[in-house]
Amino acid sequence: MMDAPLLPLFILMTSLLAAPILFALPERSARLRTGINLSMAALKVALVGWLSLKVSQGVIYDLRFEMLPGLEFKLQADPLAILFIALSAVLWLITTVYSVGYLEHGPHRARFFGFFSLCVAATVGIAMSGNLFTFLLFYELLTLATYPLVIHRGDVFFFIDWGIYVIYTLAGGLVLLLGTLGLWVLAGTTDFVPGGVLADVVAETPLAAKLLFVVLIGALGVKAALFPFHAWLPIAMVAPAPVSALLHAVAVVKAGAFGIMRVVYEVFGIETAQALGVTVPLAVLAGITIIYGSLRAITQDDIKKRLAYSTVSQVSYITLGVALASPIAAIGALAHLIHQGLMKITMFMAAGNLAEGLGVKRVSQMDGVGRAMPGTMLAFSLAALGMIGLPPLAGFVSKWYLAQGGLEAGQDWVIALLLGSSLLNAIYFLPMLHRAWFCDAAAQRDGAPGRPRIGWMLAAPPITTAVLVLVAGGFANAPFSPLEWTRFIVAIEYQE
Amino acid sequence: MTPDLIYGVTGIAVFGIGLVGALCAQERLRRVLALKLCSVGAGFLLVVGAWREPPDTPDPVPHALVITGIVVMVSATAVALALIRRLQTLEAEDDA
Amino acid sequence: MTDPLVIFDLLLALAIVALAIAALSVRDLYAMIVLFVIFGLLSALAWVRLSAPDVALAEAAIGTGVTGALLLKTLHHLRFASGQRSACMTPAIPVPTGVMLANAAFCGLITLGLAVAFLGAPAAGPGFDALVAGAMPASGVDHPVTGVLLNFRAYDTLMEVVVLLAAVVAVWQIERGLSDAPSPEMGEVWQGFARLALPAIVVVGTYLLWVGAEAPGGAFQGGAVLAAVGLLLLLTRAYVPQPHHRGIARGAFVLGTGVFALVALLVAGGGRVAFEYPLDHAKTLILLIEGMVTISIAVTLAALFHGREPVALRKEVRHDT
Amino acid sequence: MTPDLDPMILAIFLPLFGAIAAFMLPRAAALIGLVTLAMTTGAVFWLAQRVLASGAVIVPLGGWGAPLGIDLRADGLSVAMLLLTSAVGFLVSVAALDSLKGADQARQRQYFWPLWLLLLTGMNGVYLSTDIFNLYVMIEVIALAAVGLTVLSGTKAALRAGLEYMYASILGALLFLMGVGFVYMQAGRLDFAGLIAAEPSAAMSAALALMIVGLLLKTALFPLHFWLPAAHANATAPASALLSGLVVKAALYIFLRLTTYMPLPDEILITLIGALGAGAVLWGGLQALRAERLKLLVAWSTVVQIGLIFIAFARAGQVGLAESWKAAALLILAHGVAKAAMFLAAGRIKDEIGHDRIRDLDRAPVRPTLAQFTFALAAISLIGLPPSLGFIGKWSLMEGAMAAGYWHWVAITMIGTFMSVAYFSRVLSAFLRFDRVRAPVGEHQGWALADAAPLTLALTAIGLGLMAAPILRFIEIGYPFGAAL
Repeated sequence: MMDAPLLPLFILMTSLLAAPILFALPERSARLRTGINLSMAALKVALVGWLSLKVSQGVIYDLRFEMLPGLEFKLQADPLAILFIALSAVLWLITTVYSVGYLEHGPHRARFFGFFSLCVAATVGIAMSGNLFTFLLFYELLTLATYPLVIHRGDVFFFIDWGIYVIYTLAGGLVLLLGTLGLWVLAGTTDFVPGGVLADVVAETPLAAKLLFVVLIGALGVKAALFPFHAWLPIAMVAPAPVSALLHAVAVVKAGAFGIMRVVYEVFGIETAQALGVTVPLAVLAGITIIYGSLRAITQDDIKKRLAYSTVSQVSYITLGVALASPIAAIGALAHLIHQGLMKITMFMAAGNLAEGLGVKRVSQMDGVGRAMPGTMLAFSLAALGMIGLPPLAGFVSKWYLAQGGLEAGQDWVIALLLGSSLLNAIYFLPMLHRAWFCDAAAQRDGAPGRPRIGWMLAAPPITTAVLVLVAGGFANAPFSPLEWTRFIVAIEYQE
Repeated sequence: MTPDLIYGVTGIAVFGIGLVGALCAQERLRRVLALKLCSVGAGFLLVVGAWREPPDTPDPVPHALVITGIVVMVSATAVALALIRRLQTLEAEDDA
Repeated sequence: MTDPLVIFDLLLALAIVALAIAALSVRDLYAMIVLFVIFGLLSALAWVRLSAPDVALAEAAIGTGVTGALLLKTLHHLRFASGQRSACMTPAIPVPTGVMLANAAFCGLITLGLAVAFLGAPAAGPGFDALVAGAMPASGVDHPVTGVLLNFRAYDTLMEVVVLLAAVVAVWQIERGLSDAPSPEMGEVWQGFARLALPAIVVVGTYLLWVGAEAPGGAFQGGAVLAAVGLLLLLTRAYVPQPHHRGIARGAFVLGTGVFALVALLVAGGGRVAFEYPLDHAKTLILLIEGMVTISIAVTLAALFHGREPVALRKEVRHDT
Repeated sequence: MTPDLDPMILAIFLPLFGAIAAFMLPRAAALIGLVTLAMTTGAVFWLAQRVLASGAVIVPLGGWGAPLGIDLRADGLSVAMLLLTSAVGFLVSVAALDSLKGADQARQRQYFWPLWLLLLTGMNGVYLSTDIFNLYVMIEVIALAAVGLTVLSGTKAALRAGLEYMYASILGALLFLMGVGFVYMQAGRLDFAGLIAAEPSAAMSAALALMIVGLLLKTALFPLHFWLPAAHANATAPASALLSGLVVKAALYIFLRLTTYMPLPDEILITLIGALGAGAVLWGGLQALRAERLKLLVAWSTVVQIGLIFIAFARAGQVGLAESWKAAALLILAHGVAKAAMFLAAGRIKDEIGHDRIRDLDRAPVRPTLAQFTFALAAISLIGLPPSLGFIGKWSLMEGAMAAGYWHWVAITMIGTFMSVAYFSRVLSAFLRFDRVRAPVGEHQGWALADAAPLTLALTAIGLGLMAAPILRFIEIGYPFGAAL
């Protein structure tokens, strides 16, 4: 069993099979549920570790299952997949710990953890999809599984805006179905192949290919919160904190960004896409989203909404890096996939702790929270500084590569964009830090003086991820760091 | 003018009349009757199809089919009428 | 046009069409049924003219006789249930005249199309004549229609008996022993019915006796005649169905289907498939099937006329929803 | 004398004998019904194995052979339909045990089984028949038994709906019979081979038109769907599951067969049928959005799905007709399984909560979670989300339409899908949300063994999507008809 060819399937199954078990567990067996949750998450991390070791040694995993004549369900474990799985496995483990603490005594926990597992299974499936068809299957599963999670604490009142969320995400799914069909009809395959599969089609019918690009990117752009398809993301803020954390860091928006990567690199192929002339418009769109998200973030008073708009902005760094069509920018994009995940999950968990421990939900209530919850706020601050791009934190590394890539691609405006964005980041994050650490707040919080009581299961996860933010930035050049792995991937995608 | 021609057209006419009744009739009973007319029309068509110029004997297969059709139709009619009777009972109870 | 029979045909055809129209447009439902019965008998006559006496008999006995009786019973029930108020039940929302006209025009177009198609079809098309003639010696019977019904297409006939069974099960299911019109006396409606239907029944019975001498006879016609006897028994209250007769009645309903299907299954073997009677026993087997089917048909038709399952009333009320 | 048993004969005769036995012995009816269903399913699997091994098989009943006699023929498509019918039927029967267990349902119990077994006889007969007059008799068997099942509950609404259904059924069958008459006049024979051999003529066109209109009426294609929603919504849950999941498929199957043997002569006609399907998708979707009751919503979704199946049939016009039936067949199978699951689940929800008003579903003090979960799974298949069989069916539909450049069918399908998301999420979000103020929430209340059958069906509807490739290969066995003769 040292060389199990079914390893990707096992990794998928750790969360996919956990889901029905969790659904079926009675509400009161909390211990058993926690046990299953944590052991499955830990098992997944271990399996992913093993898998990445094997892949780095050159073992190729390729599982196929015929769904329709010629059309396969295909799982593969290429380095790009590993990058994303590793991120989701590690963060799932951490978020699971956090959720157990967060939802203690809450209602419907069986349902919550069941869908939680499904959600992660879908993310892992998306990562390992070997073709767009398989990607589509997991993409829809992800949509379905997040739906109950987001409204988990939903009362009837939350359903007012609900239609928008449903329409956006499901329409995205449908359009992706259309795009996948189009690809299948045009190219006769939906496989992800480095260098792309559409070179012939682009040569023959460039218009059809352009249309396909628009459809696919539009569909994925909904999940990646690309402007103007971002409106659902702030609405999803009704979700419980661990869900928001997972949604923003790993599952949903990342699935969109990851899909854009696959489409640009392995469906069209970067050279074909460049020849088609679609990369620059995509880069510009990403740039607009970056600025727009940041501008909107400044005016939000609700902490989670501010973080949500920040996500809109930050995730588009990834798209930008992909669209710049330069290997160095690609390194930045891939690294940011990881780094943004680590930073954003820290911030959301910290925000959750503020709400749970102190009842603080708005920026204007944040005065002095640093003293009340120093650990949490320290983590939050580290992540915020990282977002702004302060060296040697993780965010700096990705922004650095992005800027260099922009220069290499001859798109000098990217430098200005990144600087402007960093400035905006500072404008909306620094006041929060200022309030937290330097303002005195006794008067503001009514009735809840003294130290807040939150368990270690809530306190530890953000600190852990904050440490990871430090490590990822500080030891960026160490072997097996995200950045090193990223270089490995880019070498494949650019077929060097 | 041979009998098959005359009765063939008759059958189609009866079928058409039945069709009008089935779509337009208002009373439940009349609709059942209209459907029965349709079935007679279809029977005419098959019997006409079986007819051969004497002294040839007609084709027995359509005859068997029509007999089957008649029995099937009476079964269906019986069920429809039972439904009508039951409904009327319930509706009358409501009125009372 | 010199053939006087053509004139007869034309007049008969006109009468049939006129009666069909009249039956559908006459206001009074009782008159509608009477017109229908005349229509049915004339159609049967037309089929005799088309050399289809078996069909004519079946239509007269079952298609017209039993159907007419069923319709009359239902009409009686409707009049009783709605307290003689009005037998004319117009639905709550009457269909607009425009819609009705459009429907009628639509049907007219369809009919016209069908007529064109009919006139274009071969006058004496290819048929099963030769096939049947060739296969008759191996069928075990002499009468071709019986051969088709009980041998060549016996499967159809079995399923036809199944339809009858399904009908009686459905009717017993639908009509529950709650309230019902008191079994009609031989009132005006029924006297009318008897006047119209009895001659037909007598004719049918005589013909069947006669035809039975040279061919195995028609199970369906025979069954209908027997059913007519049952009908009269029920009408005159000479026989009132009792709850404890249900078992016997069920047995009679399924007898024909059961025996038919069993025979069909049991003959398979030794290279034969289902329904393939061994030639030596074909006649016996067919007679057996016909006999059983006749009993089933008679009882089933009588039960369809009677309607509801005979159950003890009080118990029924409690158990119904 | 030990008779030779043939699985085809058994598939028809077992339910027939079962019906007789269940009618004769009302007290043992349920047991007889279940045993019959199990045995019939076994026979069908036996038949499937035989077809898989040696291709299409024929039994000339009476030894005469078509056209004089009647042949039974089983090929991939008919066996697939038989499998659908008996397997779904078995699970619905299991569910019916629980659903009809009430003390006040003695009568329903007594009559459900014989009627259902007669219905099964008729449907199995349809799938094995090769003779159009025999098909007429079979659809009448189906019609009478189905009407009996529709009015099983005995309520006034059910009776009214049942009567409308009856009228539509008889009229449909009579139109079909008239078509049979024309076929006889022109071709002189009634078997499928005769249909293939017949020269095109006015009579054959009339026959085809009559038969198709009759079948469309029976399968409830818009605008001939008027009888369906009330009939399916007012029947008791297992009856609804059978009617919606299985019964309408019989007429659809005949339609697919006929159009294979007598291809529609004109592109315009194909487009017209597709357009009717589009009408069904849109109108049915609108009505489902407006429906106030769960079962009515589910019934309207049947109208939509039937429309979709006809779009699948018409998806690529004349050129694609030889392939289109496969997409339609996939959708038929998918809908059969998923809709049976959904109706059973809706029935369970209604039983547990006590009503099925959609707007009050979230106020219920009980949460029949498993039934709701089942409903959601079935909805996934009906919406056409992966990896369900419904998804695969929609995929084949749109793939064919795209490849042929028929973008309007793609667009209609997308709109239909979007609408189905909308009307199902009306129900699903009511399941998820809870009114904390008004109702205590017992999350795991309302689990029952009765959920096992619908859940199995729903999981099957999802899981079959993974088996689409073998299913497609299977239904192609023995196609086209002429090749096997």
